[in-house]
Amino acid sequence: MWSNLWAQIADLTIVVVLLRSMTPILLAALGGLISDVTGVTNIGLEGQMLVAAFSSIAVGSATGSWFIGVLCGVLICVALSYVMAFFHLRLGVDVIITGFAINTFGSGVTVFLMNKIFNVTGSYNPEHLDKIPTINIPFIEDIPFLGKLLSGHSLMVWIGLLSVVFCFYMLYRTPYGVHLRAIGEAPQSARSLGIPVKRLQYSSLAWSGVFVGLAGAFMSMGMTSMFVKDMTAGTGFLALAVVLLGNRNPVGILVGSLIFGLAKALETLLQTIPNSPVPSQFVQILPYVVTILALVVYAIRRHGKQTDSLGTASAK
Amino acid sequence: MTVLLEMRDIHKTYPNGTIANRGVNLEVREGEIHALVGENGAGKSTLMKILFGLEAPTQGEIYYKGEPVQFHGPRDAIQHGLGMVHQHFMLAPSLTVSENIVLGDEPRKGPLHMFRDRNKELEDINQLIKDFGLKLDPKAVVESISVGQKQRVEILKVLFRGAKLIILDEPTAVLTPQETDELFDSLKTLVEQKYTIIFITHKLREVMEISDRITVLKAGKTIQTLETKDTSQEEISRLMVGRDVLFRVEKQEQVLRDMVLELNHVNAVDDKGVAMLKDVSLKVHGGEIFGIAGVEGNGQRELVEVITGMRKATGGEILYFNENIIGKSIGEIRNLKIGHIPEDRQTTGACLTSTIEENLILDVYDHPEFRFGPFMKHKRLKEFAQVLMKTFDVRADSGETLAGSLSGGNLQKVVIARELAKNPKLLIASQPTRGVDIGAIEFIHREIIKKRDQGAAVLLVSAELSEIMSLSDRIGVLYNGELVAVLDNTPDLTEQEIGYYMLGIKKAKQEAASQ
Amino acid sequence: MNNKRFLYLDLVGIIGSVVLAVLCGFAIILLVSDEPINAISSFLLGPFSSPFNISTIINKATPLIFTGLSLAVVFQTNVFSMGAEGQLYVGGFVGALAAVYIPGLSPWIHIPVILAAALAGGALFGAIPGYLKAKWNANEVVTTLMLNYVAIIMTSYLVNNVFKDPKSGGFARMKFFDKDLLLPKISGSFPVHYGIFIAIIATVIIYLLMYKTRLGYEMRLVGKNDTFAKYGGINTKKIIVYSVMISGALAGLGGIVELMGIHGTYKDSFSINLGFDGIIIALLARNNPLGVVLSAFFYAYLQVGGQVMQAESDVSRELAVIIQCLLVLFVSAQAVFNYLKQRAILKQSKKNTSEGVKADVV
Amino acid sequence: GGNSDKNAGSSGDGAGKKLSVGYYVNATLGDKSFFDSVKRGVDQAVSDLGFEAKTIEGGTNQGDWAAGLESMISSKKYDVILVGTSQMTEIVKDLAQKYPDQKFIFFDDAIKDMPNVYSMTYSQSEGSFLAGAFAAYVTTSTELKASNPDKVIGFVGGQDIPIINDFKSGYEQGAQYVDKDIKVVSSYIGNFADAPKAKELALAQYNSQKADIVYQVAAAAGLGVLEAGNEKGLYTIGVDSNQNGLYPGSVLSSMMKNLDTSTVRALQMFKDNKLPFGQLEVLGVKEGGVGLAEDDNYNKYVPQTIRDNMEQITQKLKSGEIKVKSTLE
Ligand SMILES: Nc1ncnc2c1ncn2[C@@H]1O[C@H](COP(=O)(O)OP(=O)(O)OP(=O)(O)O)[C@@H](O)[C@H]1O
Ligand SMILES: Nc1ncnc2c1ncn2[C@@H]1O[C@H](COP(=O)(O)OP(=O)(O)OP(=O)(O)O)[C@@H](O)[C@H]1O
Ligand SMILES: [Mg+2]
Ligand SMILES: [Mg+2]
Repeated sequence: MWSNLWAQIADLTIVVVLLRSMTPILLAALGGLISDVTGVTNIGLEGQMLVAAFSSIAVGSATGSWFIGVLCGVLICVALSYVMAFFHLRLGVDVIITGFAINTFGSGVTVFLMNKIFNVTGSYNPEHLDKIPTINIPFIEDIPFLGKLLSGHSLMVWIGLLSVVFCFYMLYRTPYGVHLRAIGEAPQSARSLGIPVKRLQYSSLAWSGVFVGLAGAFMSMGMTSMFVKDMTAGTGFLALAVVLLGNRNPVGILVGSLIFGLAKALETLLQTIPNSPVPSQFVQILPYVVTILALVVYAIRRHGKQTDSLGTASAK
Repeated sequence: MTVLLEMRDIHKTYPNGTIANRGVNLEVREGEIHALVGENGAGKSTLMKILFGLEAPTQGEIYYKGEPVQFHGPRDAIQHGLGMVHQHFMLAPSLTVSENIVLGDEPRKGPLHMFRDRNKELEDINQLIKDFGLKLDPKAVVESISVGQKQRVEILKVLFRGAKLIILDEPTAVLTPQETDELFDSLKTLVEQKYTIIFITHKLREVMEISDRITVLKAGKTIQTLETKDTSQEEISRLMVGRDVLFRVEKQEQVLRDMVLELNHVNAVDDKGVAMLKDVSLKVHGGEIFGIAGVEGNGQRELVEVITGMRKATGGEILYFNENIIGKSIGEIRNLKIGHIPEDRQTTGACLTSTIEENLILDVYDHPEFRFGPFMKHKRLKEFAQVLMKTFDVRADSGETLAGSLSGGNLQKVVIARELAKNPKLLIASQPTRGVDIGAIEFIHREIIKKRDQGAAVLLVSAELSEIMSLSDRIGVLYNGELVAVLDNTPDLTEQEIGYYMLGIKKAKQEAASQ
Repeated sequence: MNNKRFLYLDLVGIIGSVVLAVLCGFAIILLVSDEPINAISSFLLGPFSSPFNISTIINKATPLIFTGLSLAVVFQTNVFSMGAEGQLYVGGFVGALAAVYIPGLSPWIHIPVILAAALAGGALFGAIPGYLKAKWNANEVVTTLMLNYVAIIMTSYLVNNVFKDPKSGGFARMKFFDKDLLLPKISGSFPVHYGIFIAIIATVIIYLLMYKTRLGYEMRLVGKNDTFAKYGGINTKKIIVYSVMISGALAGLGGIVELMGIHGTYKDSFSINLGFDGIIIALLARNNPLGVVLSAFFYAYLQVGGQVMQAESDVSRELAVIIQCLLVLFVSAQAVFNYLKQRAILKQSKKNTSEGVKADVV
Repeated sequence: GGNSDKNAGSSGDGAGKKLSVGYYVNATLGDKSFFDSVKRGVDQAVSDLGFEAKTIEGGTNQGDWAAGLESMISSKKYDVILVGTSQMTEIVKDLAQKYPDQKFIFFDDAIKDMPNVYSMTYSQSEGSFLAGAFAAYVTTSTELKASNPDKVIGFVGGQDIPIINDFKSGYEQGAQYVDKDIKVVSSYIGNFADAPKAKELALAQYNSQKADIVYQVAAAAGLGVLEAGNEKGLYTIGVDSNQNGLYPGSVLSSMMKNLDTSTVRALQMFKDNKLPFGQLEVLGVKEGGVGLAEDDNYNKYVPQTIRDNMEQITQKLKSGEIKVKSTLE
């Protein structure tokens, strides 16, 4: 069984699977990150993704354009973010409660609308769908190794990777991003300089909606071409874990998503090994166990750097 | 001089019902340094927050340059040329010095002015640093710089925005005397350049030294505005506290008892793992106050933490009644009748979101007389807290008031009450009067002396040299993690002399240091 | 200050927001339903329309009380555990093993043994993230979320492959517990199982624990300010592990009570979201154990209302779920009563200052 | 869900009131297979037999089911209640005892000797046997363009649980029956919703294990498997209801549990007062309870030889010549 696995690692199948499995987590985690840096932890990623997945495929199939579909998915997801922001920032609902409510809402409303609009229950797969295109790079695709590595991935995979760069630049190279980070860390300080804290938190949630929307759209129009109720199946929570695992910065999130994606890819490959003596459940817990291990290793390293003392008791 | 600012009949009620201002009037003239004084909780910070647009007044008017104004937020105030240095640092710890300074007004470049112009940012800040002669590394991350440097960042924030009226809310509370002097020099330069300054402090000496006029607040109301040259510390303090305040500390003749604390060649590292305490040896006897002087950041914090078990010593021994206490847990050390007034009452010394009672019972809640199996004897504990509040004059509605709603001085009294209630044989007091009003300072000093007179050993750490000199029997000076001198506090010992040691200019022989 | 004076405003606020939420829900129902009056009344009144429905509310509230308590305890220690779901599975599983595989005990001994096993199972499983947090400060949100998956998948493996009742058919379960190990029901027409009493007892114990014992004091201090707690000599790491273990034990107890009261044995994936609902319940209750009971009943009421509405009218299940979400959101909206409170405070302070009443703040 | 068709149905008024049937779904609708299939049967009974019907979705929380069903019973609105799956067996037994006047039609698991319960089960292992044999013919076929010479077929299940493994076991038996050398690669998604993961698993089976046909038993998530087959230009077998039309030419057939027809059949018998309460009927291939979907697509895309072979096997199953072992007994 191991030789088989090695073969797939060697021929880069694992990389292809990894990139695909990683992308929705990466995008959703970036969305989670941007609101998290402003001190608003978005637990509603799961529900938002579902809504985006549904609305993008609904619009995409109606208009026949993946682009319009994705765009609408993102816009609707942003709108949902505003609803969330309204409840949390304006009405003072606990952010965790808001998040869970959005999750439940997302699950319910998609099924409800699917029923009302398409008169189907449970899943919707349009006959003709313009999927998010895959990018085949001429010439490179013919080079044996490089071709498989670089060519033939969905556009969204590249968007996901570019989003990391985008988020990095936004958070560290624009005043706006510095403001976002500042209000998460020292809201009083930002406020005392006239930075509109709440308005920025609204906008950060909107950004959250953008990336989560892309993640959702990828699930229904890239990874598959259908909407299945609750198809996110916990991806939003995994993304939340990645936000925290990635130490709240875009590069860390990329690393976290890679670790997670790798574990998922390994799970997929291990599961398809014929007559494997390992029970399927042991393989299924792999991504979760790997995440815990990664976190613990990271925590131990960080812990080792600190000396034993009460935290710095400086006034803020 | 023309009147720059006038605040008339300002009222403020906080959302939780606290009435902080109840009819304050303030008039500030152009180009003056106007001191605002008053007890803890008198409403000084609140008034300034209102001026700066951070809090909306419940009632009242503000005139700026003769015009009625309403600042709907700090942005408004900043645009009108106001700047404020807050009582507590308003800095984002993980951002750099320069990022903090320009926050909200970043130089921009690129399409749509989308990106930060980091070169210009650095240029501007370096220029500012040069202009005002403040030493700072703009690229340093704020969480890694010293308290004094943080204060400079705050001032630069204001100057960067071109403020003409600068509000400084207790800027010197955390500064060393040297840093204070530097700050005052800068302030004088600013005033010469036609800046106007509102200055809040509890240190009347500073008020007398630097201000032109003084406004005294009490219980949310203006008591009086005075010309500095026509008044005295005594008069101001009488206005503030409503009675005469004793500035001199009355001490009995010293009766030296057994040795309580002995440190032999103690070493320790700071949070970053750098050696911070180097081979420190000292002895404190019962009935003695041993003062530790030194510029902040020279190992005082580490010294206190090592003795109280909050930090591991990397070498040496700490004897308490001849028993080595290194390796004991914080709890075990506390149970040895060692009292500890920590330098930071907001996070270490008190739990602001707990009630006063819960803060007071920290040491006794698991003593046999207050417990019943796993349960606490609530009634007894309540009585205990009640008694403490009374003896230590903690002014609050009830013991169930949240500690966080107490003013600085009252909160400190809670800490002191708790630490003294256990009749410590050794009291470690770190910056016991920082940010506390003069009435409370007087009280705290008296309590510390009382302990000494009752035979306890006291290790007093303070950045306030005058405090050290007026309370201590002997004075040790920490410089760069070493105890460079141990001096008897005789009448002919001068601040200057100690200052030399503090700055490392002079160093006593090692034998003298370890006696 | 005078918080008690404003208590009535809290009540007014809560009622106000419920009314607001209900109005919002009505608006939706009016839009989509052909029989809105029927739908609304079955949603609001349906849960109380029969002893059977009332007993359903109580039975549904029971496990929620346990998970709500479980989370209220850790949240008070400032540990943001999301692990009740996994702990509930593990606790239920271990308890069920004790129920099925310990032979020949009288129920009087056996039931306590089962409960103890569930407590221990939940507590030990809860100890893992607690230990990781205490020892290395590993983020508990991540560890608990991941451990939930581990718990659910591994218990599923065990019940499918090791402890399966051969007679369980297409979906694995253990052997049914002996009849006398099940929690009895109050009566046939009012089938509330005795789990609710265990839940009430647990609530009282947790209330006493949190507010009357030394450990509770320590836990709350650690939660509010762990620097202060450390300074006071409290072993904060130990406290964190304790609190997470207590939390796990409560979740585990919730699991076994649900099994002994409703299912009669351990069934594969028997809980959907009880642990996560507990988070909402604890937060709604502001982590107050007594509040947990109220929130759990409120939440159960909403769920039963949704079910009744679905059964009695043309409103679909999804819509009922959406309306429940709205209700939860509005009820936890603090802004509404903060606003009311503020107005009252301001009015009062104006009166105070004009009358020249002495400062009530020092 | 939950739409009551009170005004539907044109026949059978005249005398007295309509018969009403309640369908309790111990899940939510929308898997495009199992529960939906029964729902179709119910809908048909409404339009063709003049029933009144109401469907209630109990949701995925098992703790709700007993109470949900009981409240349905105690409303006394229904002449007969349809409910199924082995997860409900004990609950229905209890309630049937408690409410002896309520009639139940119980599907997909056995309840015997309850005078007010009629139960019917479907032999998924027999049906899957057909699917396995079919897959074996496909993978070794020389006529089907995309078939490769490797004797590997795939199976993607929702969860590693007994009911799914019963499908799997029948599938393996069928494949082995045709050719002993056939290898079955099986993977589990871990739930019944994660379509992307289902697709990923199927792709891995196609790409790395050289499977050319995959049988999915994963409710809604299984649609991901069908899509993977279509995308690779390879073959799949649908499940529960006829999914051939989803990707014609790629979904070569579907293993149907004919819950809809048997539901209509049972309701018809109920209407005629002929339903044998207290009894269990096992609906296998012979009884038409399970079978491959042989529609136009099937005839169009599946080579004649394979269809002939399948016909033979079907006959042998019907005649009892082939016996399929179920792992559930
Ligand atoms: N945000 C707030 N919410 C509620 N009460 C507050 C708030 N800020 C200050 N207070 C209360 O208002 C009163 C006045 O506080 P303020 O900070 O203005 O005093 P101060 O004169 O600055 O005191 P200090 O000398 O200690 O700085 C105090 O009783 C304080 O507890
Ligand atoms: N939102 C609030 N609610 C209640 N009390 C508050 C609030 N914000 C600040 N306070 C309290 O008001 C008091 C006055 O606030 P301020 O910021 O002026 O500190 P302070 O009392 O002057 O403290 P110190 O003098 O020790 O630095 C503080 O004790 C602070 O804890
Ligand atoms: Mg102040
Ligand atoms: Mg083949």
